[in-house]
Amino acid sequence: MFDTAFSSIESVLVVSLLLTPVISGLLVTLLKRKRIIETTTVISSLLILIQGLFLLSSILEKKSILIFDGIFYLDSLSAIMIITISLVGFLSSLYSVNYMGRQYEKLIVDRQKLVRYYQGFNMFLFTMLLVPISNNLGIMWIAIEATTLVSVLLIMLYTKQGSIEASWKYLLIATVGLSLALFGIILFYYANSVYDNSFNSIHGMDWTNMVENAPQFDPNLVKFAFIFILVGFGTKAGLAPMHTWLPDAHSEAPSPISALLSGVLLNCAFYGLLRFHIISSHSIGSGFSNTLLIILGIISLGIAAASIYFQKDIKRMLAFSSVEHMGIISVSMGFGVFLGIYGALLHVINHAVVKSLLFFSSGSISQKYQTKSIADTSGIIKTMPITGFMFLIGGLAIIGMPPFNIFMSEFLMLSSGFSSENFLASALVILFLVVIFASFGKHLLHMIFGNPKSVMEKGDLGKLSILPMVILVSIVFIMGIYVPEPLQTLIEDASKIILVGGANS
Amino acid sequence: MSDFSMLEYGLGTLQALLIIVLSPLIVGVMRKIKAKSQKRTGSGIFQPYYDIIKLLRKDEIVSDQSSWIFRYTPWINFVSTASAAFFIPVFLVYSPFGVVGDILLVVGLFALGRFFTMLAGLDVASSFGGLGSSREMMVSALLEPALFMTIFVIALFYGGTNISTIVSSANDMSILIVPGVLFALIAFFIIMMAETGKLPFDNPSTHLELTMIHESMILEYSGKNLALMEWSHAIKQMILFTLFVDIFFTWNFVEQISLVGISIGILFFIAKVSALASFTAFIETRVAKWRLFRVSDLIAMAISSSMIGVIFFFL
Amino acid sequence: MVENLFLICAIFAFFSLGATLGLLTRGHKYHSYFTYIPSSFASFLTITLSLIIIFSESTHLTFFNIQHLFDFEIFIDGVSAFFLLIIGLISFAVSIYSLSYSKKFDDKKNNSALGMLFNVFIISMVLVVISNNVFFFLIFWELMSLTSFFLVIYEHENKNNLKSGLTYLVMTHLGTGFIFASFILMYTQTGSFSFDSFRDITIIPQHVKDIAFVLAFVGFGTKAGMVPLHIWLPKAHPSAPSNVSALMSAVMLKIAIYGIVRCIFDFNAVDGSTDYVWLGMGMIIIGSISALVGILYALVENDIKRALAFSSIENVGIIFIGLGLSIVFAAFHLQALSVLAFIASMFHVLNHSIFKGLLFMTAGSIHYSTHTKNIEELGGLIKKMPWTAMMFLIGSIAIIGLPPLNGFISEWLTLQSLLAVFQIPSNILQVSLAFAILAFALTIGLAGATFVRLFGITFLSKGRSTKAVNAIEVPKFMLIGKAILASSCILLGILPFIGMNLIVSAFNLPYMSSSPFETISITNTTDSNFASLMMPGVLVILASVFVGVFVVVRIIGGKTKTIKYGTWDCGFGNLSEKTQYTATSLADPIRRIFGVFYKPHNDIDVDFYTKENSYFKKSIHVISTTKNVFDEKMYGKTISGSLFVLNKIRKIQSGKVNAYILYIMITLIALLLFVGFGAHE
Amino acid sequence: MSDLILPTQIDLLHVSAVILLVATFGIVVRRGFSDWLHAYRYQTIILAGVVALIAFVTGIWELYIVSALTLGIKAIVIPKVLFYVTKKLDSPIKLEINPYVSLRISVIVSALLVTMSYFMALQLPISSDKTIAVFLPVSFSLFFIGLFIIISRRKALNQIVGLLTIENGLFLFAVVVTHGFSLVIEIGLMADILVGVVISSILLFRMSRTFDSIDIKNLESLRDD
Repeated sequence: MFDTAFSSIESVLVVSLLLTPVISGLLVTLLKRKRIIETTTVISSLLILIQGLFLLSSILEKKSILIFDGIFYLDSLSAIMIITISLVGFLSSLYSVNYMGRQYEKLIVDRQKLVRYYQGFNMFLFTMLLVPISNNLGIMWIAIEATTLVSVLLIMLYTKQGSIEASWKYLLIATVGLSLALFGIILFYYANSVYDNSFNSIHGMDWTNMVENAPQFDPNLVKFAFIFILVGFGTKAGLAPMHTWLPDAHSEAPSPISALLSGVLLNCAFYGLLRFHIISSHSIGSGFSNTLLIILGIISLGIAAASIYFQKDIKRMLAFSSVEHMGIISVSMGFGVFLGIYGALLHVINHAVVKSLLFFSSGSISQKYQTKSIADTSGIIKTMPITGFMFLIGGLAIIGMPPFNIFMSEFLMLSSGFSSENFLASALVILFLVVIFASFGKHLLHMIFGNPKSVMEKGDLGKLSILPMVILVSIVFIMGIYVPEPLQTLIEDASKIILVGGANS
Repeated sequence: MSDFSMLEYGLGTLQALLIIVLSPLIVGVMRKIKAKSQKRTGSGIFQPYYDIIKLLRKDEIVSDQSSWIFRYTPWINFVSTASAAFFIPVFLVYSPFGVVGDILLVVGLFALGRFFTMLAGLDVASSFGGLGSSREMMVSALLEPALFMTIFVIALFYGGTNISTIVSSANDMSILIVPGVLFALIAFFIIMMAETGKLPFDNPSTHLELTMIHESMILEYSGKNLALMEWSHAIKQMILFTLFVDIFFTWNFVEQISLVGISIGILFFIAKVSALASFTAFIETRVAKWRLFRVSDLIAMAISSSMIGVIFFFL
Repeated sequence: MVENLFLICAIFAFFSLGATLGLLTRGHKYHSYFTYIPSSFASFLTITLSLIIIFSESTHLTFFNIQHLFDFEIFIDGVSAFFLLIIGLISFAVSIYSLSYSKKFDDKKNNSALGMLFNVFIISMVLVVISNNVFFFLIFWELMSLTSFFLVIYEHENKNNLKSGLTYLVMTHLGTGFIFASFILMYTQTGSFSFDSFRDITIIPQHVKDIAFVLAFVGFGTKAGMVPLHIWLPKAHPSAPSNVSALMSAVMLKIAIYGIVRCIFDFNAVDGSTDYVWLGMGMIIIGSISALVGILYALVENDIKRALAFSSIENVGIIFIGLGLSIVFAAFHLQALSVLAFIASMFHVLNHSIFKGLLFMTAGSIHYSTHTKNIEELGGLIKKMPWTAMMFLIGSIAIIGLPPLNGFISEWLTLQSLLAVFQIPSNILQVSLAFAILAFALTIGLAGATFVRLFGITFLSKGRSTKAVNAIEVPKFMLIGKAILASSCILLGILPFIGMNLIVSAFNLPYMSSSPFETISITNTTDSNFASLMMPGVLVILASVFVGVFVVVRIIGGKTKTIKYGTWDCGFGNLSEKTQYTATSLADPIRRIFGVFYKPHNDIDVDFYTKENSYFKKSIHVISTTKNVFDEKMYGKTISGSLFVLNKIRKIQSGKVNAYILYIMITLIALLLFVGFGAHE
Repeated sequence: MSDLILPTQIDLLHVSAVILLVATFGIVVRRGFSDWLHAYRYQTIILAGVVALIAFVTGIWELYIVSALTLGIKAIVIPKVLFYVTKKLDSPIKLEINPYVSLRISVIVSALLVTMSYFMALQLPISSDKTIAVFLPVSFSLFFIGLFIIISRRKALNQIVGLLTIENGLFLFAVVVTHGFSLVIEIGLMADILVGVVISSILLFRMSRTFDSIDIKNLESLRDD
């Protein structure tokens, strides 16, 4: 079997992609020196990024790759995920060197915890990479559940009361949600196996297989199942009102991990949702799932708008803005026209970039000010000019100010909203966006400008903390007015994959 | 504007000069009539001329707080007001300078003069001047709508804001019977009283800070400047009277230019204006100064009557 | 075409040069020269470009297209060129002004940011005017807002500036939302993001267009400061450094007007059909209200820059009146009148940008040398800074529309087109427009009062504080900058046809006049002369009268001498600066009459020598306050209400994990029921 | 395949279904920590039996392994871990004192949930052979009662048990409806559950150390107001 398996270069790439974090995790466990484990992690994540880019190129040429007789399946959609994961993963590993280094110096974490951190980091990357690659939906589910467990471990790194509480809630809610999702998966599986009476065959749960058989599924069953899927994966993807774990977990985790959680993990869960969205679109037309997506998305936007205005904690505010943006993605997906889906996928990337930028900068800021409270943080631009500037850019980008990248995807979303004649939804979205704009802007201005409360020495926190932000900011600027050609084609292919189902609605 | 002969320009200038020169006379006439109706002898009707000449000859005292605004205001005021006289037909149905500007320009020139007068009132650091300017600000601001509404009515009825057009078409049709114009007339009369600082708006004859508006602005003036101020005030009044009679009592304009016709026209003009003046003076002796904040009621009356005029036109 | 492209590139090159140098040479001795000389060059080039395009016989259009995800098209026709001219002219003057003005911040802050943003701000405005694609239009539009926002909060140590900055940002974003909605609505019909497709009248159904126009009007109106969406304007403009507030008030508002002209006149709104009467009337009504409200608040304002900002609202209102009239006339096939009204409003656009720029720069100079914007503390500046006073006087005479300056011309034209409404064949419209005349006239009157107050209190009589007493005249560059605009005020006033020809050929309207010395004449239905105006003639008359009276006075009066003496004090002695009229008391009568807008309130507390005897007062303190009805009633209520709701919503994050799981279950069941019912249908 | 089922087996199915429900109700009605674990263990053992039965019926050999795994991990290892935890907990009282919903009412609610799940089973368009007909509603009720336990109880341990009940419900559902997943996935699931339990017991330790109780009323500090 293996000689056939490794015949293609992609299979090698995939395997190495999956093995790299595992190996580095093992290395970290074995040799416990601070410097070394840091470098190992950074290098491994860099390798992951590079392999991801290679995979991307090969996917660009041959639209979809099916290897290990259908355990792993990659198409443009998963390529987008992989690229996002590996990019943010690399940058946050780079950032963690500085961030965790400081925590280490401040004796907030000891050596052993540092080791655990980097182990967790690598495992986290591994599990997340497994999600978009796996073709078998059961494995995908397991991977997503695994991400929960690993990230809980990472949140549990500190023994503060807050982190205990956050991780407990996160564990409980996410697991419950995912069990709902599993329920849905089983139903889909049943529907599939009923169709070609292939009970208990490993391929019965393959996405490719399901998509093929989708048109023959029993519509009511599909509806029933999709609701479970939506609620389940929606919980993990932070769609309101199942988002409740999100602000706690994101605010209590170490900043690099918050970046990963917000920027990538949510997208992974949403990816799972998308796969089933496609199946159900194939089977009963996209109208049904689109409506649900729009409803949940708008609820998320509304709740995020409400919560951001009164927010007192920087990272909680950012977390709620993640809820908002997941809402935007799902609404934009739900509009179900090419432009909207394109916008949604673009938004996945943009949001990942901007949100990790924000989490990095806020991490440095809260380290500098030694508080996460918005009220006590002011005059950043004076105390730490570069970080402050980055934070400003990130903030302006996240509230959808041109010429930054988020604006483009939101522009696409709203255009699609109008052109698909969901006027009410679009109007609501605009309303909530303006509210969020006002509230977030208020906090942003207060934090960045004005004079700092207490006198503190001027200066940023080291080059390694600045470097990732600089990279991200440059991406933000570039993507603001121009999406690179390969990315365009990639996103277009992915949108086509999703849109196919929409044809018979 | 080349379609007028040199003679006509001469006549136009003559009309303007008539207004400028005769204006103190009208003041004198009014004073005389007031005095008579108050059972006083009063001074002769040429007294204003003597006053002006006397003042022109006097040295002047200027406040050390004041700036060039204060010093040049009389000139600006006089020039703007006197230039307005050039657009007013007196005995001809038109003014050859009518092409240059219309009634709006006349209003604008008045406003220019008033603007500087108010500034001059503020320029000397006394509280009197400020008081005057403040009240003048209010009155003029409120007067503006009334004025424009009236102009609107007139423009509606006589097809233009160009004074020559207005007067000539007014001359063509004996229009007095139309109610709309009647209302315009009432409005215009009120405006005239307000603009020229007559009772019940303003009482120039008492230098009592409770009553005065215009006088308190020019309180600091003396000599030449005072003369110019007084004179330009007289000219403004004359122009308004002339406009009034031009528009509403349009008989005996000179049809074809001849010496006799012109002299008759001039006589008629003087007769008309002095009649109007005496009527005004008569009214003035019959009313008392109103409270400042009731002045707005009068102006509102003017506005509403001109609005009614508008509506009458469209009905 | 090509040389135009070259010019455009040169403009960008110079502006960006200014921006970069501004950043690089921070703290350098000649920093301001490095920053603002390039921008003045660029502005000059902008003027040239616009003039070339306006007066090129061959074609009015310049068109380039750079491919991207969306097309980035540069499209300069007469309309863009006209507004380019405004941008160029004002920013030229302001750049020169800034050479000295920016030194104000030298010791306090690094003004590298100021210089950079200043340049970027101007570029963004230029780009807005010349971009021909929804996406890029919006990007540059928001870039303009963003840079101006940063300039507003430039002195961010002051909390109020931050507040007003936020208000500005939010309001302008709201406006952008409307604009966006309008454009996207058009896009859904045409399926293309390029403005060219929008120009195609045939494919867009009427009702969609109506909605789109209304949305666009609201959106751009927000930026232009139309009541009641104006509240940001009097907050933001004063907070910015004065050179920037000059740009914002004089140019940025005009960019909003540009947007309206683009959408409503270029995208085929104004055709012969009577469908657009309501649109025109709406504009006129809103315009009148804005004019009135703006000037009413300007009248009682003590902060000189705020007062100027309010008067900007007023002037925008006047411009709207003109545009609306033009639409209405066009709807009734009164071509000539429509053109007249349009010219009037465009001329007012030009004029307002000139004198408002001038006035803001003067206000900046006052702030520069006295460090205060509160006119209650000023006074007597005419002796300290004579040239600035002269400029301010010219500016005020122009803005309140007195002859012989440019303001008079545009207001005259507007008024003429208002007076011509009797040609509209509809009584209701005529009567309602009569009310518009009423509002307009009242506005003019109040404007006069406002500027008497501003000039009188600021420059005349005694200085009311040491700040005013120790003031000195500002450096020469600031004077030059102002002089440029002041002289153009006078020029446009005396030879209005310079401006009018510009407009006529920019918007290629009919009725081009040959020489600038011609008479503006409007004929009525029986084409006798309805009204006519010839400013050179007026000037001649004024001059001759002056000469005449001078001679007469000399002949009669002979030589007299003038004696300087103290102001008459009723023999009371030592008049102090306290005894003279204050700004508040000057405006008091009007404040009382229009009390409904201000809710004026006086707190008087008297204390007596002895409690029992209330005749001998020791001291009387009067605190006189006016409120802004729109801020407190409209916005205050709305915001507090919505916050209440939000606060209720966010409570679902209760911290109880059981509740959270319950939400999940409820959502699940709700959706199941939703679908269950859906299935059973 | 229905012809394969002998009457005795049907009775067996019914009996086991009933015992499953009883065990689940046991979790609902009891207060003590250890009682829950006992109940859970019985529940799981029955589950394993059911799986074995279905394996016998359908003759899918993988299901035997699955049932063995269930028995091994879910019925032996996990309860052991949790018993250990409860023993080690510092908190003196190892009882659910005052749940959000009193036990009496919880019983009623769970009964309602059971009926609801029967209706749901009828609603679902799943071709019903005997096994399914019997166990589908049972699995639903396990699922929902588990949810209900999590919602209504204050003790973290109880919530874990609720979670495990949900897992069991899912597991039963999967086995009944689709005769289990493929072996790989089953193992993965088991591993996930095991790790989850381990992590949550670590959390339990930390809780009891920090708040000296595992009552989740201590976990309400992170909220928005």
